[in-house]
Amino acid sequence: MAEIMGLREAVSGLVGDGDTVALEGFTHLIPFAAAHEIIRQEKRDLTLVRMTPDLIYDQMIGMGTARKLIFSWGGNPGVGSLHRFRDAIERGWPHPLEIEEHSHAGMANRYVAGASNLPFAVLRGYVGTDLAKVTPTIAPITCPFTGEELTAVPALTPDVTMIHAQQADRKGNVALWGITGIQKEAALSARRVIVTVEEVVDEFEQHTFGIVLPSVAIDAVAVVARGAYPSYTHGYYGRDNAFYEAWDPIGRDREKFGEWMEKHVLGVEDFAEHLRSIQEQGAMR
Amino acid sequence: MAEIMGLREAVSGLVGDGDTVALEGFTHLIPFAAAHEIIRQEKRDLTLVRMTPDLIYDQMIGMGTARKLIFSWGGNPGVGSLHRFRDAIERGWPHPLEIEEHSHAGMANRYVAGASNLPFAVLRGYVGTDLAKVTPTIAPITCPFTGEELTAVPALTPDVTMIHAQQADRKGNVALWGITGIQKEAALSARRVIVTVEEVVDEFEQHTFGIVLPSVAIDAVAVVARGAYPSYTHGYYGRDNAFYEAWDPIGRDREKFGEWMEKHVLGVEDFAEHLRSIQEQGAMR
Amino acid sequence: MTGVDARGYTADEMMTVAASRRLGDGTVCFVGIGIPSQAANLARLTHAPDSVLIYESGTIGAKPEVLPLSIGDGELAEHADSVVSVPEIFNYWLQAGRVDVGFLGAAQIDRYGNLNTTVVGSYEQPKVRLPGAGGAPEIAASAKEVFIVLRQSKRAFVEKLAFVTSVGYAEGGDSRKNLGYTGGGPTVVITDLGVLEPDPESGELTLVALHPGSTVEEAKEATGWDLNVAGDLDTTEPPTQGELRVLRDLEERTAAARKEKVG
Amino acid sequence: MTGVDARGYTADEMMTVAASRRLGDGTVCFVGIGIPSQAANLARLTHAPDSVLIYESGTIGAKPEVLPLSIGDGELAEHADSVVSVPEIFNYWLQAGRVDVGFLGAAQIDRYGNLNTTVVGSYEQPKVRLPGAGGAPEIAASAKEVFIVLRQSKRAFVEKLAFVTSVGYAEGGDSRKNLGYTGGGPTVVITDLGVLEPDPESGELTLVALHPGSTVEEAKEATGWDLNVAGDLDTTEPPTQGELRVLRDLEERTAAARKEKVG
Repeated sequence: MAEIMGLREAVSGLVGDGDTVALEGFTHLIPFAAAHEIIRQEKRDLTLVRMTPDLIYDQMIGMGTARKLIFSWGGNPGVGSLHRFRDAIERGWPHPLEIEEHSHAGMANRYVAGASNLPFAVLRGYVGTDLAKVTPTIAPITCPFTGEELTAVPALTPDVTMIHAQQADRKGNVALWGITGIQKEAALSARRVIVTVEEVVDEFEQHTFGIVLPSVAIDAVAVVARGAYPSYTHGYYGRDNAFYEAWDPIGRDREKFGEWMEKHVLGVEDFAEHLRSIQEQGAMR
Repeated sequence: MAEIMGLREAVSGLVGDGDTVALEGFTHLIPFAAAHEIIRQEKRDLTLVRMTPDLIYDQMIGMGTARKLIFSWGGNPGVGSLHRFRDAIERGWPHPLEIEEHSHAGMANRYVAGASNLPFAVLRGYVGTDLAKVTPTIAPITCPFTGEELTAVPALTPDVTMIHAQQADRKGNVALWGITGIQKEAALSARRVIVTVEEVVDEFEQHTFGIVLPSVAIDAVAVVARGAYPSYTHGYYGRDNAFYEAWDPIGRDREKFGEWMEKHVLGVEDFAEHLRSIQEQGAMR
Repeated sequence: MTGVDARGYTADEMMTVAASRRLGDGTVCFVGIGIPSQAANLARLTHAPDSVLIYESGTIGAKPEVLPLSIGDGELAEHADSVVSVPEIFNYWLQAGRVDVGFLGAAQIDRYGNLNTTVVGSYEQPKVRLPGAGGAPEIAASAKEVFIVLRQSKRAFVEKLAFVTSVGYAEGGDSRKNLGYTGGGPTVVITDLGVLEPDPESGELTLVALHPGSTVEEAKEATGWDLNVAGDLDTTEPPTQGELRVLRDLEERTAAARKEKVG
Repeated sequence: MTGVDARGYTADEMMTVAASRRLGDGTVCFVGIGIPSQAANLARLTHAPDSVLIYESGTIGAKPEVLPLSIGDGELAEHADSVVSVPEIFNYWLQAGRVDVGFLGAAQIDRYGNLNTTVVGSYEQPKVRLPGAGGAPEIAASAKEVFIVLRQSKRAFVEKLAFVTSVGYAEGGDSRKNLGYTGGGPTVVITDLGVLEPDPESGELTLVALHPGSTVEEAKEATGWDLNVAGDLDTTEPPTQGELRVLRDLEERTAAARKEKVG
């Protein structure tokens, strides 16, 4: 059963150095607050997992949090490159970053296998691509009925998955709606699950395509209003596209990046203060 | 894109003798109207697929519609046996019925594989059971990464899947809510899809856990009010438990069964007339 | 056996109550229809309000007011915490090891807790064709533990199953482990006469408790193999007035709903 | 090349319009972000109102008012016919063969329509690390046909890809077929200079049309291999006033939304 607690407590209790950690979100509901807490607590040697590593992974990689990245698309959506991610891969700064690279379909099915307690998933793909050459976690598999050859990929089973959602109820059930992406599988494939939510409610609203993650599948729920900012939370606030554009020159420069992180992430107590900090400074406008 | 048309036209145009046909529903939304139309049109040699064959499969089997049954649980839920199903298996009446028997988990994953255009699915199960001995569509498969041995089952790809749903919109998108069971996978694994709905609406209601099958995945939508009776349609009408109990003595007796089917199914024009017919006669109370 | 006797409750009521007591609060329980569903809901309405009942139709945290006739009754979805698809229930919940207790009935059981719900007689020419496997094989395979509840009789407790639908301790000893299952297997069988538990070594079911008024002889007589009996045989506490009241209320509400045309 | 010239439209506008025209009405189109998304939405807002746009975040039948910056913008879910999970989009829709057209961009392309979005330089020591595969490999594998749109230059149209992220006609001839893919492969490449189509036998891209004002020499100069040119070279119809109006309106709305802080 999920316990409703502070984010700091959740991260310090459930995330360890060296863990494999997935913070998922497909543009929507990206768990920025959770990532900042990991950075503030100076977790080290993490293997980060994500289909679409974006600004928060750029920040974690740039701060030296990650030893390895398992991913399928790493960019600043609609803007361009993740410069900290590129700096780590192209020039090994702040230290070399090991990568394990898949396609979206492969990553999605790896989470499905993990959530299903199967060691592998089967799909049609990778054949003839160079991914199959550089990524060892891609193997052929033969259908025992038809003899057809397909592709197998191993399950993803993160030590910890962190996601952001709209609402929790008082028992710790969590409701998400809008684009829910891979969050269900990312959560259910993990050993431990931390969810940040906009608010705790007595009863969930009705939303077609809404999903509810039952409390028993979650370890900690932490209330963090605007916890997905600058990404968006459907029904709560929109995406701050200007932030994503403003990130480009910051992420591009090691020094600027370091100062920004120092001031707005390490130098604040929590995410609420982070939001005040970047707002007061007009830092992202 | 789905065409909105009459059920008679949909069945005569899309269901052929010898087809593999799945009519799915997990107690909820069982497509009774669709099954009756198949019986009235005297389709023959069908391979019927269903996780939980119930009264409508009892009726189809008793009327000689089916050559083969692929299933995982055949009973009258909460009441007892399906007597026509038993008569066919135990005594070959009206003719022998070939069976291919799986577990629910196996059937569910077979539909998932079919919907995914994969030739097989992988699960943990069957090992050590006699199902693995009597059912040839169960085979071992080895994980290429861990060497672990698991079980493979082949995909289900019905020629036609028929389901019942609450609503369609004018473009032929279909909305279901409440317990939606295996309907999505049953529909998406099929070559042709017929959906009966309670009504056509301008805009769908909001329901958490609701799903929408897009029009492009459907061939025909037919409006049949109370088309799942005596099963239920969440938000429209409840399950007529008395009908299920009243079916037991009818299904038990070949002659009674024949008369009932003659009078209430073959002898009526459509499902609306069927409902009037059993109501007028107090036939099921 | 089924009438209310001088003690003020039936043997079936004793069985249901004894089964319900096994379900700890907060337990995630995958519930089969029939007596398992009755027992699980009795537990939820008495000592285990925070148990999470899962039905194979996809309802998680179901809180039915009346007992469902089938695994897909609307009643189950109405107040559930979540409703998911059937593949998800089997893959993401059961196979994933999220189910603490699988609660099953059966037509036949053998000394190792293997179950038959498929046929009586031969598979090809069955004397009685039963409904079949349903969700049971994978519940038996993957739930952390399995509770089995069924009436004890020579027809049900057999030396050799006509068909192994769901595996308990297979052929005993390590044979279940060798099948690679992730779940722990049956930990208790509750009947109308008493309670059986597997021997920790051999996996063979052993009579460990009798319900009030039952005897070892009755139990042996109702078992198709030479039944092992524990040295320190317990006696089940009879149903309390509270348990009986909740159970009978539940059954009355259910019977009323069953007669009523709901639609 | 990108300024509005005497003709009243830019080369990029010509490319987007030419690409949009290829999308037939009623088509199920799996849309990549950027120019593909622009072209697909232009088609939807002009001649193909019943096209069904799918984005990999799980939106089916998306009808964005402004162009999404990414594949998961809320805009996409708002008026979609259905929203499903990412595994469903890839397994039940793309892999299942429900996608008529996969609409892709790329950093590099070779003569057989193979695409690179992974690295420039070596994989281990990349000169430029690009974002990576995303959904492209399986779109290229399983869509019934693939439209590719990218600006033509020697840096993009290369003799040999640094990395094969997504397969077109592989090494030409039957080599794609032998990979066992179920989708048909690329049927057209639309650039800012003209239109290329694969040779039916060899699979090699051949220049089949030039946009107004472009020349064969320009196209050859912007291609890193010896470009085949069709004998009967077409000239693309210039964008109509209607197409330009709709495209520019869409871009204006998008630019406004992009500046605005939405939350």
